[in-house]
Amino acid sequence: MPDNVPILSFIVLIPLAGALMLLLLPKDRGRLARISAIVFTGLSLLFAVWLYADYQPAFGGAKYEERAAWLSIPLNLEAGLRDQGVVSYRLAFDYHLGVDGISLPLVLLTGAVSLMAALGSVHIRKRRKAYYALLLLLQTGMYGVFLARDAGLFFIFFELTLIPMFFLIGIWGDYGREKAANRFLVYNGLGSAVMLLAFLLLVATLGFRADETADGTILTYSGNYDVMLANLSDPNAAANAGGALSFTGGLKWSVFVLLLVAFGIKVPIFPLHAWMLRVHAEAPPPVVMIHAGVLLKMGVYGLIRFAGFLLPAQLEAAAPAIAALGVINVLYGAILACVQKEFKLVLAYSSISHMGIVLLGLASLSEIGFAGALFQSVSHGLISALLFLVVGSLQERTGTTRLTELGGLARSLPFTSGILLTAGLAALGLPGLSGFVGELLAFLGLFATMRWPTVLGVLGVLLAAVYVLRSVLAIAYGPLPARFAGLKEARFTEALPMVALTGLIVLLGVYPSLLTDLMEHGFAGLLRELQTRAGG
Amino acid sequence: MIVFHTLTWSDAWYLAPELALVGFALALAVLDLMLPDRVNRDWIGWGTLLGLAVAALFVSWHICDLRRSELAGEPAVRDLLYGSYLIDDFGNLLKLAFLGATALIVLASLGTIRKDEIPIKGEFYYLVLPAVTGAMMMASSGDLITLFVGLELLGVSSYALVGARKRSGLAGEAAFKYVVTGGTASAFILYGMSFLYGVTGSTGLAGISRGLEQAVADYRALVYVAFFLMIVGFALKLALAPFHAWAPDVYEGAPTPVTSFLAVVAKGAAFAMLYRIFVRTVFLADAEAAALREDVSLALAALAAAAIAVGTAGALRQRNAKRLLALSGVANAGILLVPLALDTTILHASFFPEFLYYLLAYAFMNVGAFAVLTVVSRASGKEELSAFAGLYHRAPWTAGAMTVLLCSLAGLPVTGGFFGKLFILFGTVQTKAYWLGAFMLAATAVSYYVYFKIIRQMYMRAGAEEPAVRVPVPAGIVIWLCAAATLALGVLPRPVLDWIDGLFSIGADMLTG
Amino acid sequence: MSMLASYLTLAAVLFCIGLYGVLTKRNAVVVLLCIELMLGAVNLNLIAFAKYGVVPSLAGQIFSLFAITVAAAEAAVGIAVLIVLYRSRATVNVDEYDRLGR
Amino acid sequence: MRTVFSQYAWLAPLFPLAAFVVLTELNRSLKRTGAFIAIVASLASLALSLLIAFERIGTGAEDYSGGFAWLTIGSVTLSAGFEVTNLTALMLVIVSLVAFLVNLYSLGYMRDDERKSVFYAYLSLFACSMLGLVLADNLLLLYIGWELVGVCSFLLIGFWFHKPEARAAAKKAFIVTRVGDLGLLIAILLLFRYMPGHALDFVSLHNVFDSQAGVISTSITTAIALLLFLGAVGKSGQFPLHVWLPDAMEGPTPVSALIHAATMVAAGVFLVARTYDIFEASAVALDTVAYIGAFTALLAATAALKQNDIKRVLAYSTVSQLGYMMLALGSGSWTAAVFHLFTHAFFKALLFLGAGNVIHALHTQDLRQMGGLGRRMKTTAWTFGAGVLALSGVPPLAGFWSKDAVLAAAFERHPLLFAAGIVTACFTALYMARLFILAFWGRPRGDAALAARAKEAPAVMTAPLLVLAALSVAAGFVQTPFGSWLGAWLSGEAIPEQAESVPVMAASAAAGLLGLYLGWLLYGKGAPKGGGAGQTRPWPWLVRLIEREYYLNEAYGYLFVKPLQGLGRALRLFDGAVVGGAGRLAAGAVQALGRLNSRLLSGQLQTYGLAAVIAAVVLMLAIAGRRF
Repeated sequence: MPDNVPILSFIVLIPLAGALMLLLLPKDRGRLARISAIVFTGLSLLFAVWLYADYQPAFGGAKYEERAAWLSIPLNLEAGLRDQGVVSYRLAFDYHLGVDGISLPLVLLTGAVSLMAALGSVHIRKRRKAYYALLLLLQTGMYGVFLARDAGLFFIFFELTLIPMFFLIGIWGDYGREKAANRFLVYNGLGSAVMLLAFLLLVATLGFRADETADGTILTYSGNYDVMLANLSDPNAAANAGGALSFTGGLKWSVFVLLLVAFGIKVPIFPLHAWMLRVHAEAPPPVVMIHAGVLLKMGVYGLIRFAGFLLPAQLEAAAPAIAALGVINVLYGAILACVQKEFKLVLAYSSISHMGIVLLGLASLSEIGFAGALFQSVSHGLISALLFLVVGSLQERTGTTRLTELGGLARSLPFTSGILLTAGLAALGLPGLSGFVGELLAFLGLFATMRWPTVLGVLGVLLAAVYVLRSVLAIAYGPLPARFAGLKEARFTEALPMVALTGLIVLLGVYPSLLTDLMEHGFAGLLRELQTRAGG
Repeated sequence: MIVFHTLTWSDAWYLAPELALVGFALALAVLDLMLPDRVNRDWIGWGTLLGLAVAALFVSWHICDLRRSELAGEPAVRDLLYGSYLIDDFGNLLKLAFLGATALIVLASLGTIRKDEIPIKGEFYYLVLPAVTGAMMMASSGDLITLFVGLELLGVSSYALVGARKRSGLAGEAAFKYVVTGGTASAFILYGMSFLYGVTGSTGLAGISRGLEQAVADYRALVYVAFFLMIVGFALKLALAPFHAWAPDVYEGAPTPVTSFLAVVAKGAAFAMLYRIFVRTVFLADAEAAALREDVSLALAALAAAAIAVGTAGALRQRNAKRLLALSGVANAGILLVPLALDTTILHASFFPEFLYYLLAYAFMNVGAFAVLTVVSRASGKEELSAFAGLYHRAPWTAGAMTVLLCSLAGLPVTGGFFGKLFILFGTVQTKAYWLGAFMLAATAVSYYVYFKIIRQMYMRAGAEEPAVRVPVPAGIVIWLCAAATLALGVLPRPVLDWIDGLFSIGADMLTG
Repeated sequence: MSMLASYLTLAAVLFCIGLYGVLTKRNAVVVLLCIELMLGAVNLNLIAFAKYGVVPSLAGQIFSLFAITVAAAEAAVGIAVLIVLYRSRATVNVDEYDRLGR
Repeated sequence: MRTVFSQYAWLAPLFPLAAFVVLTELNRSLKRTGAFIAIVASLASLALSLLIAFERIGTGAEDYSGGFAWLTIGSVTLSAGFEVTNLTALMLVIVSLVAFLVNLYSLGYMRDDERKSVFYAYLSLFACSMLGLVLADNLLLLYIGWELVGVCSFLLIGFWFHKPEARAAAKKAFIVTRVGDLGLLIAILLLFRYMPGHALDFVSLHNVFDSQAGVISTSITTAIALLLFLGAVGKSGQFPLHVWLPDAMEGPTPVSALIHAATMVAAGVFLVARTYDIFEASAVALDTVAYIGAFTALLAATAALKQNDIKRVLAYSTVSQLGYMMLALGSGSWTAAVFHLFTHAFFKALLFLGAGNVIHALHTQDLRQMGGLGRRMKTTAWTFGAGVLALSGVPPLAGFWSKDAVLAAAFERHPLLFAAGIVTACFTALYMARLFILAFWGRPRGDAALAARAKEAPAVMTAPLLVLAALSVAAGFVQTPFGSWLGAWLSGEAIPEQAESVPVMAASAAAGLLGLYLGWLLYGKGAPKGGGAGQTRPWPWLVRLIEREYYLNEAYGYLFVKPLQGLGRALRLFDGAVVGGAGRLAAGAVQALGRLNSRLLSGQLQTYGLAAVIAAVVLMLAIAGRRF
């Protein structure tokens, strides 16, 4: 790749450009809007794949870093500071994009799921222009979250996903859409607020930097992630900070808890999950594909990126608690998924259960566990996207997703049912499909330190079989109600993403190194911190 | 000791903005009387705009003038009449903000207010001028007397403006409520001022500042009484909870442009006065008065928190768009108060940029939002939230602009509202006022719900069948100007803040004179 | 100093009476009058401080002159507003001015 | 001798995999040729397996293994590879042979099914997974194959998905075996944790547990062994997880023959045999295996006595025979277990396929509707008879020799185990006699017209029977007490002649013959002419207990399903009331503040003033309280 291509910016901004372009289209050109949205989505994905092909784990992502000073806000430099030789005193947020072994898999996931969701939006009939514009805007937010290397930028992208989602749920959802949209907004808004507080605390402590220059001292509060990391490992940072807030234990714990809550809402961690049930149930299926497929992973990513890397001591100390939360998530979600009557709710609780395994991986504090958490995130993203793709097809044809009203669809919709069955098997962790690898790695990682939580987590895998089979078989197997006899099999535009996602799930299940090799060195910094702590 | 400073011609030059406004007000009043009835009184409006522009020009001139002196190493402040009137960057920046906001409001009301509703259209326009003059005096005074006169000038003019919809009983009721509340607030402030004068023997802020320490030592109780009374008075003026109850009623009854004026300019001016008095007297006090400063800060912080909480929670239940915006104004007043309630340390002295930046953002988003409300309620004949139903279908561009404005009110990036809040929040973190920051953030989350109620109406409710909303050109310009400015403030706050930072410094602009 | 104290006390009492009146009187005119009473109390305060204060000065008297003028203006506007209101409501009963906020 | 073919062993699972891929991709367009693709693929696997086996029989060939790194994370590498030993070579032959025969047989059995190509796709996938499981060089890969065969079993049980019973049976099979799979998974986690270098391959396992005793503590070893065994219990239908296997008969009969008789269910036995070093390191584990095996054998044999569904009888028989294998394993003779696995694969597949012919002819599985088929379906009857005799342990058929090996091992271990084995042998002969008599002797009892039309199955369905019958008769001679060639070949150690086992042999033969005789007495000679319906039966409660399969399904319903549902409902309430309630409470608090505010905003100016004054007083008191 030519070195000077700002590939990360391309990935982030192409969808935004697409969204703006869509706004200029006339209202009635829905088909054109759809096609251009797919083209823009595909273009972004293309760049992401290019990045994947070019990325070399051994060298990390330094080569792709893009950085531009964006906000550099003067803080009032009063006499007291001037006397100390300070010439500049600022609060800085940069436009800083970067990629590493942790974000790249999620970027790829975003691209894949977004494209499939765009393709799978064929059922969306009303206000297509707006729909696809919002879908593109959402993508910019998601890519941005995974690529931002500045706390402020991260937050902005994080929030940028909020508004499109609100509209996508609220306009194109089911009957309870407005309520769902509201709940989504308020919970996530609260999460963002908490995150912002945590970030500002980080900026005010870890982000503080004093640079001596020829003219005098330059004091900067920076949201830059690299600065924070550098300060973290620099024992003199506290001394340099002068009168700034020192990052003491209590403050660190506060920040950690705040981050846990903020991202825990997104993940979601029990008991912060109430909002996502309604979103799963009410949002249009392609939007849920993105929601369950990518948005939940933003929480995981945030936890790793900020709570993990910046607060390793707290992560270490809180590992048992995180493991406990993980176990609760796994079992609570699984048991509740076993008694739901609405397929979408089964999937919602199943998401909770699966995200619990991610937490278990994080709690392992080992490379294999972290890799498992990340792998599970990607895998769950693909699987839930596939499941909701199928849900979208079924809903369009049968008008219902209630388990009691469905049945025997394998007869009238053999292809779709086959895909559903495959996705279900992937969700219950069948080896050879991607779900297994993530679970296995997480368990392998966690078992070394915490035996019983792992065993309980494994129990969740059993329950996964129960709820998946219960619901999938209720839909696909059994006698076919007469009114579903004449259903039409999936169109090409629906079948294509189904096959593609299935292919990805199988590919990752059979040859997980495609993804795990990327993660190599991704966690190196965090592991080093954890090890020095263990050593000292 | 007593030296009488009289007004000289050169002093008059410094008063040029205010004088210009007064001049225009008088001229327009006379013109309004002489013009025959059939002449469209919109001309008076354009005249008002011209007056505002001229005043703004003078203010800009002053800013450049001060900048020149500063670069030349001279004091960057002019004081008139023994320090009772100050031309400094604090005042000038705020004056520009007031003038700009007023101009936008007047522009938006051109073409939207109807003669059958406001029979005194001419007065309606030119009464704005003395009101702004009052606001400018409040921003620029260094003496309790001038501050009070400015306050009352603004107050009396706006009482009349509130009642401009003469034939509506609601407008009269609103005006009456405003008169009573405003009068009571003035009485409280004045009563507090009298004690401040009594214990220090001076009505000049500089004199008070000099005498305060001794006064605290000798008459602690009286000083406390003075500040307590003033805080109560300002809380009433600023509609800080639980002194806010009048605001929704008055905002609802007033014509929408006036509501917008009250929410932005009148509130901003009250803040200017609060800053003038408090920063100059207690803010940087130490030794004996340090405890006083702490208490005042705490009282202000508590009021801010209460305002944020009550404003946000109250707005949740409002169905009337104007009342909703009024309560949102209560919450925003709380936020604007936060910087003043924070400690000033060596690393945190940015209270004024924090305040001003948010005030600017608040001005744009509020003026814009009220302009949209004017347009929408004109089309549907109601001011309920449901007036916005299906706006996306009826006026997509206006709906888009309103979305930007509401996102800014809710504090979503990348808008001026977001950035302003972020800046203030960073201040709370820097000064370890975590609880206040947390409070702001929690309220922000709730406020998403509040503002998205309107967004929901615009995008998710039927309205496709209703006729398109006609947006008068001036109002359209204002709406889009506000939306664009809101976005610009969010995306690129740096130029504005660099500019403020280049001009303003606490030492020069708030503590001299 | 006892002189000052008694003036201050008187002013405080007047102020409180005014406030009480604003809060309780049902007649709108009386309410407006009570505001004037509060302002009057302040003037008394100012004059007392100007004469018997810690640092007696002319400023207080000047202040009170301004305050009186301003109060007059305010009262004028207040009454004007009340008249407009009375025309549309035909009542001066403050209790009945509650159509806003419903 | 150089291992020429062993290095290509990895191709064995790939042939059927290729067939699976082709069949799923081209499913619509391959109505007829699909089956042939699958058959050719299985034939290729069979050929390769035979070549490998013959190559290894020749001389004491080296074990061959090869593989690649599947997944590398930091310092940990999970590899995927294959290993050819004599045991795996034998299993390869068994699996690919039975798979081929069943593929062939299905050509006739499934001829009219419209989803034939799907059926063949599933069969191919199964063959692939099973061969992969067998060839795996480490536990993780074995686990992958293990799960995949489970899924194929699930898919094939539910092949006729429109039948609610098939749906329920498929679900049950998957979930119940998954319970065992969890044991296996946790065992793998334990091994990963405790094995030096996180090694999971069988060579390292052998080295660690066989020669480096003490590297892993006894308690951990026991835990690992028991958990591995839990996996085997689930897969091989051992008590208490055997309940899925009888229900699994909802699947097409060839599937039952292949998966639920010959191959997949034996995977548990294979697993224990493959990791036998771990079991040998723990006496507790061995005992558990032995007693569970013996108990299962006995329990299932009794349950088989009163089943009226021909396939259910055979299913319980399978469970019982798998119990035998476990018994052998637990008694310390894994070669005996594998030997029994070997012979059982043939005669049980034979019996199922024979039953398939019967079902194909009569369209019923109910024994009470059968009878007198011997005359109309001669080949089936004769081959089936051979299978019955082999299973009953009549010398010198294959079943006799292998069962004798098992009983001999049990005899050495503990008399109780031996006794259970002997009784089971007797019951086995008894229920097989009942089955054979009810199906083939006497007069037709069911739909006369249908019975009259019943005719022998086509050649494609009888040919596999003949092959299997031949093997059932002759396969036992590879290991007799007088020349244990198989045992020596498998274990690589010379096994001395076991002359002292003559009494055991006698007892075993006697038990088998006694069972057959009893069967003839009860159902052949002594059967009431009316069909046995009106007869008063001794011990009605016992009969009912056996008929209802010891009420285990009901017990599990009350023990696991109901509590889970109850817990789920309770949690649903909790989720709504507490978790949702907390959110509502917070929202309610904010709303309450808003409501308070609305109450305040009554329009009464003086109320506003009062509120302000109260607030002012509070503020004043607060300040005063702070400072004065």
